Amino acid sequence: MTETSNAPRLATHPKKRLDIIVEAPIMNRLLDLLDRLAVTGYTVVPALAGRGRDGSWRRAGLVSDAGQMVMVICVLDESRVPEVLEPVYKLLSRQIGIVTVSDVAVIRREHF
Amino acid sequence: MTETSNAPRLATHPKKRLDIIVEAPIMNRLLDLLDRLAVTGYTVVPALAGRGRDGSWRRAGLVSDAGQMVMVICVLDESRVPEVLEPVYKLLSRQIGIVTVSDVAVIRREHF
Amino acid sequence: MTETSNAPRLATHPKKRLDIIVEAPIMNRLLDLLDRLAVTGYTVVPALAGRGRDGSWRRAGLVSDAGQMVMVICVLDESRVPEVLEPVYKLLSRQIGIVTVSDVAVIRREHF
Amino acid sequence: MLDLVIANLTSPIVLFFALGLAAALARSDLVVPEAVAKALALYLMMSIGFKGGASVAGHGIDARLVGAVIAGALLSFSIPWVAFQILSRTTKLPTLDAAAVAAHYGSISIVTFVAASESVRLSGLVAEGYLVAVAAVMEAPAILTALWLAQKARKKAGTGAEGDEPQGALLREILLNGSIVLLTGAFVIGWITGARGLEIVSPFLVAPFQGVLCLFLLDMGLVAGRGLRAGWRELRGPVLAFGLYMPLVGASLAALVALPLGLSAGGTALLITLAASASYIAVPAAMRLALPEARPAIYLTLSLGVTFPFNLTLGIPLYIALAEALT
Amino acid sequence: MLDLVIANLTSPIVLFFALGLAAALARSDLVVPEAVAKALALYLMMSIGFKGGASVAGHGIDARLVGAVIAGALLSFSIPWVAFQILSRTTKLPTLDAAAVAAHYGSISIVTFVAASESVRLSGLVAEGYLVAVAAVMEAPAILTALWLAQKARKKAGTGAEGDEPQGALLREILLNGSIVLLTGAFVIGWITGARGLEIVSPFLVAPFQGVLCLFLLDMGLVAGRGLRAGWRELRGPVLAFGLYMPLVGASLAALVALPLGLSAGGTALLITLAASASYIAVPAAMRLALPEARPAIYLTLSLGVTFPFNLTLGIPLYIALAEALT
Amino acid sequence: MLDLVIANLTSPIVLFFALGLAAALARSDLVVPEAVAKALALYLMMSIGFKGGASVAGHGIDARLVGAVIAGALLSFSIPWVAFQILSRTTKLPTLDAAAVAAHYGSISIVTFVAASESVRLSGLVAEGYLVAVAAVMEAPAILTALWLAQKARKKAGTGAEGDEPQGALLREILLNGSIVLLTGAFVIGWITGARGLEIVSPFLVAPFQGVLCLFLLDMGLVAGRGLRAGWRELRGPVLAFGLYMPLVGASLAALVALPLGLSAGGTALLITLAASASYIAVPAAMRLALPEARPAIYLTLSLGVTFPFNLTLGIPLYIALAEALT
Ligand SMILES: Nc1ncnc2c1ncn2[C@@H]1O[C@H](COP(=O)(O)O)[C@@H](O)[C@H]1O
Ligand SMILES: Nc1ncnc2c1ncn2[C@@H]1O[C@H](COP(=O)(O)O)[C@@H](O)[C@H]1O
Ligand SMILES: Nc1ncnc2c1ncn2[C@@H]1O[C@H](COP(=O)(O)O)[C@@H](O)[C@H]1O
Ligand code: NA
Ligand code: NA
Ligand code: NA
Repeated sequence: MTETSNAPRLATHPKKRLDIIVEAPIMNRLLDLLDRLAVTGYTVVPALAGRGRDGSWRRAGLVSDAGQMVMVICVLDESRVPEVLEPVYKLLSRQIGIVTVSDVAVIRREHF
Repeated sequence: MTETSNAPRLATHPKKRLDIIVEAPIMNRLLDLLDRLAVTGYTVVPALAGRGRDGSWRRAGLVSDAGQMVMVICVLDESRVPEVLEPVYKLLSRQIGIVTVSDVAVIRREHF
Repeated sequence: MTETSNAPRLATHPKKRLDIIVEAPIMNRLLDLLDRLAVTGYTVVPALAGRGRDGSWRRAGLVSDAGQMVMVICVLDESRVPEVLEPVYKLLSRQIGIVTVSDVAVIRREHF
Repeated sequence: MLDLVIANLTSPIVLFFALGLAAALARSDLVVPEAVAKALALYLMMSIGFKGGASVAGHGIDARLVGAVIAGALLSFSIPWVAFQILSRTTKLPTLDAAAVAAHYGSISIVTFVAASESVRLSGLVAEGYLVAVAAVMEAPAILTALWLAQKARKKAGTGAEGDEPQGALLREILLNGSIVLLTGAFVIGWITGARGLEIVSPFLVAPFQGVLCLFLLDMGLVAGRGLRAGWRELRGPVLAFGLYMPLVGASLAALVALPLGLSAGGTALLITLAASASYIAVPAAMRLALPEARPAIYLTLSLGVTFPFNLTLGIPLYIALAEALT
Repeated sequence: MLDLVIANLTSPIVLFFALGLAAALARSDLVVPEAVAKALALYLMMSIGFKGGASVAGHGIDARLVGAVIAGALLSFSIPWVAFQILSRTTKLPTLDAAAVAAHYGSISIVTFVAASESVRLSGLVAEGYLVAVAAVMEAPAILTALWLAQKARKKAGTGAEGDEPQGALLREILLNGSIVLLTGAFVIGWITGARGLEIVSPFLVAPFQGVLCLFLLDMGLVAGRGLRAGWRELRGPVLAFGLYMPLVGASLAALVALPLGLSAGGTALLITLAASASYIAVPAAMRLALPEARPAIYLTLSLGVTFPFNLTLGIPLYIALAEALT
Repeated sequence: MLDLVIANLTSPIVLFFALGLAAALARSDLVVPEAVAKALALYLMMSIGFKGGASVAGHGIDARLVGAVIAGALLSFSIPWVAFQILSRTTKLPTLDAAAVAAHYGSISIVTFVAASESVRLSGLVAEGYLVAVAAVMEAPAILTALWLAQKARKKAGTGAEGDEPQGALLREILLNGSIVLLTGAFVIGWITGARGLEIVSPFLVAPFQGVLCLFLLDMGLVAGRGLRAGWRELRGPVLAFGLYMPLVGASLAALVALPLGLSAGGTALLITLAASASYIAVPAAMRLALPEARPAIYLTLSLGVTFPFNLTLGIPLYIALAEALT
C-alpha cells in the first residue's frame, strides 16, 4: 500500500499502528504491559469525551479519573502485532475500550 | 488490506475510521447527530493548534471556545460510511473543518 | 484502497496523512516549516505521555515544556509527500520524535 | 480628566495588559494555560455577580433597578442595528460579517465593566450594585438582533440557510451560555445571602479580586496581541476606524437613555461603559453556531484587539467624565 | 433543627451547588475546566489536612484520638458489608455492581466532611482536629471489604477473574491514592509545624477556604447534574431509595460507635457525617481497576447525584442534631 | 547555623517538597495538573517581580543596583565555563551533554531564590529588592556560554551542525522566554506603580504567597521524584557528585564577586543562592532547541533531582551563614 515509490527520495517502511482507547485508571497497567512486551515506543493522547456501548462520558463532567479515556498510539512492526495484540486484548477484555490496527509507513526505520 | 492473516491468533475485522476535525462550539451538534445516526461509538480528542484555509489558530490564544477545534474519531462499519458521511458533510458544509476516512482493523467485532 | 465506490453518494478523494510526533519546543519551528512549504493545513494534538528510544516521559511530570511531545497531523496530496517529508525529516533528524505516513480519503477536495 | 487618564494608564491592571500585548507582539512564548484563563473568567463572573447581588441586598430594590434593566435590554437590542447601518454604509464588509460584528458591539465585555468599576471607585464615586444585573441582561439581546439582520439579508439574497438548527435550540444555547448563567446565578446567590454571605466568601471573592484581574488582563493582552498579529491584515481602514468610534456611538446612546433613569454618576458611567464595550466571549461562540460564514478573524480582532484596548485606556476615563458631566 | 436546615439551605455553599445542578440539568454549557477542578480538590485536601494537623499540635493527642481512628476504620470495614446485604435483598443489582456500590458507602466524601465542618462551626460547636485523620483512615478499608465480597460472589458463581493483577500491586495502588497521600501528608505537616506553620500558610489555606469551597461546589453541582441526566435511567426505584436511606443507616452505626468514644458534640457530628457520606473520587477509580465489570453509571450517579445532595442539604443538619442529642 | 538548618528543614515549604518527593518515589498517583503547575509558576514570577520592583520604587536606585546587575551577568556568563571544565575533567559525559549541564548551573532557579528569600526574612535579615532584577538578568547569559562551548567542541570534532536555525532567531527565542518576560515585566510594573500598586495587588500577590509556594513545592517534589525514578540510572558517581558540589563552587564565585559590591547580608545571601542554583525551566527548553543531542535525562535529573533538593535543604542555610560571615 505505502509503496516506497511514493517517496522516491526518502525511503519509507511499512509498519502497523495500534490505537488503543482505554480508561485512564488502566493506562498505567497498559503501559507497563507494553514496556514488558518491549515495544519500541508509544504515545498517549488525552480524550475529551466519547460514547460506546457503556454509555457516554465527558471529561469536564468527571470529578475523578474514573471513566476518563486516553488513546495510546503504538507504531510497531507487522511481525510483532500478534504477540502484542494478544496480551493487550487480554488486559482489556474486562475493561471498557477499543483497539484498532492500521497501516502506516515510517521513515527512520531504526526507530521501530 | 488488513487481511486477518496478519494476526493469525486473534481475528481482526476491517472497519472504517472517520476523523472529523471541527470547531468546539459545533461539537455538541455533531455528537448529537452521531447519536441520532446510531453509530456505535466515538471518541473526542482535543486539538491545540491548527491551520487551514481560514487561517491559523492556537488554543492558548483564545479567550473563548470559538475558533477552537476538536477531533472526533469514529470507527464504524464500511457499510455505514455513506449514510453517516452525508449528514456529517451537510452539518459541516457551512463550518470550518475537515473529514478524513481511513481503513482500520479491529478486534472485538461486537463493539462496532 | 479507498475507492470512491465505498461512498457512492459522496465522492471521496485519496490523500496522505502525515503524523509527526515531536517535542513541544520544536513545534513552532515545524509549523513555520510547514507554512513555508505551503501545505494546505495541519492540526496539532497534545500528547500526555510516551516512550521511545530516548526514554519515557509524562506530561504531568514536567515543570517545563522541554521533553513534552505534540502530534502534528497534516493531510496532503500524495504528489506533495516527498517535497514535504524531506525538509521535515531534516528538521527532525537531530531531534527526538517520529513521522508516519498513511492513506486516507477525504471529502471536500478543495480543502487540500 | 487628564489626571484620570494618567491614573488609569499607570494602574497595574492596564500595565499588565500592556505587558501581555507587548509580549505577544514581540512573539514571546509567555502563555497563560487555557484552563487557567477559563478559571480566571469564572472567578471574575462569580465575584462581580456575587458582589452586585450582595449590594442590592444591602440597598434594597427600587423602580430604578427595573428601569435600568429595561434600558440595558433596549440598548443591547438596538445598538447592533445602528452598528450594522454604519458598517453597511462605510465599509465593504459582507453582510454576514457586518451582522456578526454588530452583535459584538450590542453585547458587553464583562472585563471592561470590571475595569470601569475599579476606576469609578478610584474616582471616589459609588455605583448601584444592580448594574451587574444590567450587564447580564445586555449579553444576549444583541445576538438576536444580529440574527434577525442576517436573516433579512439572506432573504433578500435568496440564500436561506439550509439545514439550519431549529431556532428554539439556538435560543436556548444562547441564553444558557455559561457566562450568563454564572453571572446571574452568583448575583441571585449574593442577593439571597446578603452581607452574611459576603462575609463568608469575601477573602476569596473580594480581597484578591484586583490582583486576579491583573493576571487576567495579562492574558487578555497576550490574546489581543496574538489576535492582532494574526488578524490585522483583515482590518481595512474603515473597519479599523469603526472599532475606535463605535464605542463612542454606543456610549452616546447610553448617555441619552441614562439621563431619565436617575442613576448616580458612578452608575451612569458603568451603563455607558457597558454600551460602549464589545463582547469577546459569549457572542463569538454564538456566532460560530449561528452565523458560521462570518469570519472570526474580523470580529474577534476588532473587538479584542481594537475596541477593548481603546476602552481600557482612553474610553473608561472618558465615560466617567461624561457621566459626571451628565449627573 | 428547622433553623439549622434553613440556615444550611441558604448558605452560599449549598446555593452554589444548586446553581451548578440547575445549570447542568438545563444543559447550560457552563463548565469548570478539569485541571481547575482537580486543583480545587488538591487545595481542599491540603487545607483540611493541614488545619487538622495544626489543631492536633495545639490540643495534644489523647486516647480518644486512637479510639476515633480505630472506630473509623471499623466503620469503613463494616458498612460495605451492611450495604451489600441490603442491596442484595432489596434490589436486583448484579453482585459486582452491588459490591461496588457498597464500597462507596463505606468510604467517605471529603467535601461532605468539609461542608459539615462549616455547619458545625456555624452551630457554635467545636470539633476535634484529628477527625481529619479519621477521615483519611476511612477512605480505603471499605474498598477491601468490597473486593472480598466480590471475590466470594465470584467463587460461588465459579467465575474467578482470570488474568487478575497480583493483589499486592492493587493494594499499593489503593493505599497510595493521591487523595489519601495528600490528606495524610498535609495532616502530618500541619502537626509538625503547628501554630507557626499555620500562620505562614493561613492566608492561602484558611482565609479563602469557604470561597474556594463555593467554586468547588458549583463544579460538584455541574458534575452531579450531568451524571443525573446521563444516568438516572439506570436507577430503578429500590436503588434510588437506597441512595437516600443508606446514609441514615451509616449514620446510625456511627452514632452507636461514637457514644463510648467520648467525642465532643461537634466531633460526633463529623464522625456520623463521615459514615453517612459516600465516596466519589478514590473509590470509583479503585473500582475501575479492581471491579471493571461494575458499572460507573450506577455507583457514580447514586453517590454523587443522590446521596451527596441529600447529605449536603438535609443530612448534615440532621447529623448535627443527632450528635447534639447524643452528647 | 544548626538552628537555621533545623528551622529550614521543618518549614512547611520544605516539608511539602519532601511530601511530593516521597509520594513520587512511592509511586503514588498524586499529581498536580500541568496547567495548574504552569499557573503557579506564573504566579510566583509575577509576585516576586512585582514585589522586587515595588521595593526598588520605595528605596530608590543607587550604584549598587547597577553593580549587582553587572555582577550577576558576569557570574552567569562565567559559571558555565567553570562547570564545563570540571565536567570534562572529572566525568565521561559527552561534550554536548557537559555543555548543556553547564548552562543549567550558570542560569538560576527562581524557586530556590524565593525559598532563600523566605529564609532570609525568617533570619531577620533584609535583602535589596533589586535582586529580582539580578535574577532575571542571570537567566540567559549562561545559555550563550554553553552554546559557544558546544560550537567550539563541534568545530574541533569537525561535526558542524548542519541545518541549524539562524543564530538571531535562537537568541530572540531565548531572551523572550516567558519566564524572563514576566519576571522583568512585573518588576517594571512594580517599580512604576510602587506602594500604591502594591497595596492594590497585595491580597493576591503578597498575602497568600507562602501558601501557594507550598503547593508549588509539593509539585516540584513530585516532579523531582519522578525524574529521579526515571533518570537516576543515568547518573554515574562523578556526575552525581557534581550535582552536590557544583552549587558550592558557584556560591564561592558569587561570594568573591559580592564582597566589593557592598550588598547587605541578605542581599549577599540571595546573590550567592542565585549563583548556586541551577535552572530547570528556561534552560531545558532552550537546550531542546539549541543542543537537541544533549540528553534531558541527565541535565534535568541533575538540576531538579539533585541540586534543587540540596539547595532547598542544606544549601540555603549555608549560603545565609556564609553571607553573614562575609558582611
Ligand atoms: N466505534 C468507536 N469509535 C471510536 N471510539 C469508540 C468507539 N466505540 C467506543 N469508543 C471509545 O471507547 C470508549 C469505551 O467504549 P465501550 O467499551 O464501547 O463503552 C468510548 O467511551 C469511546 O471513547
Ligand atoms: N490539510 C489539513 N491537515 C490537517 N488538518 C487540517 C488540514 N486542513 C485543515 N485542517 C484543520 O481544520 C481546521 C479548519 O480548516 P479550514 O476549514 O481549512 O480552515 C484547521 O484549523 C486545522 O486544524
Ligand atoms: N513506536 C512508537 N509508537 C508511537 N510513538 C512513538 C514510538 N516511538 C516513539 N514514539 C514517540 O516519540 C517520542 C520520542 O521517541 P524517540 O525519539 O524514540 O525517543 C516518544 O516519547 C513517543 O512519544
Ligand atoms: Na456594547
Ligand atoms: Na461512608
Ligand atoms: Na546558578
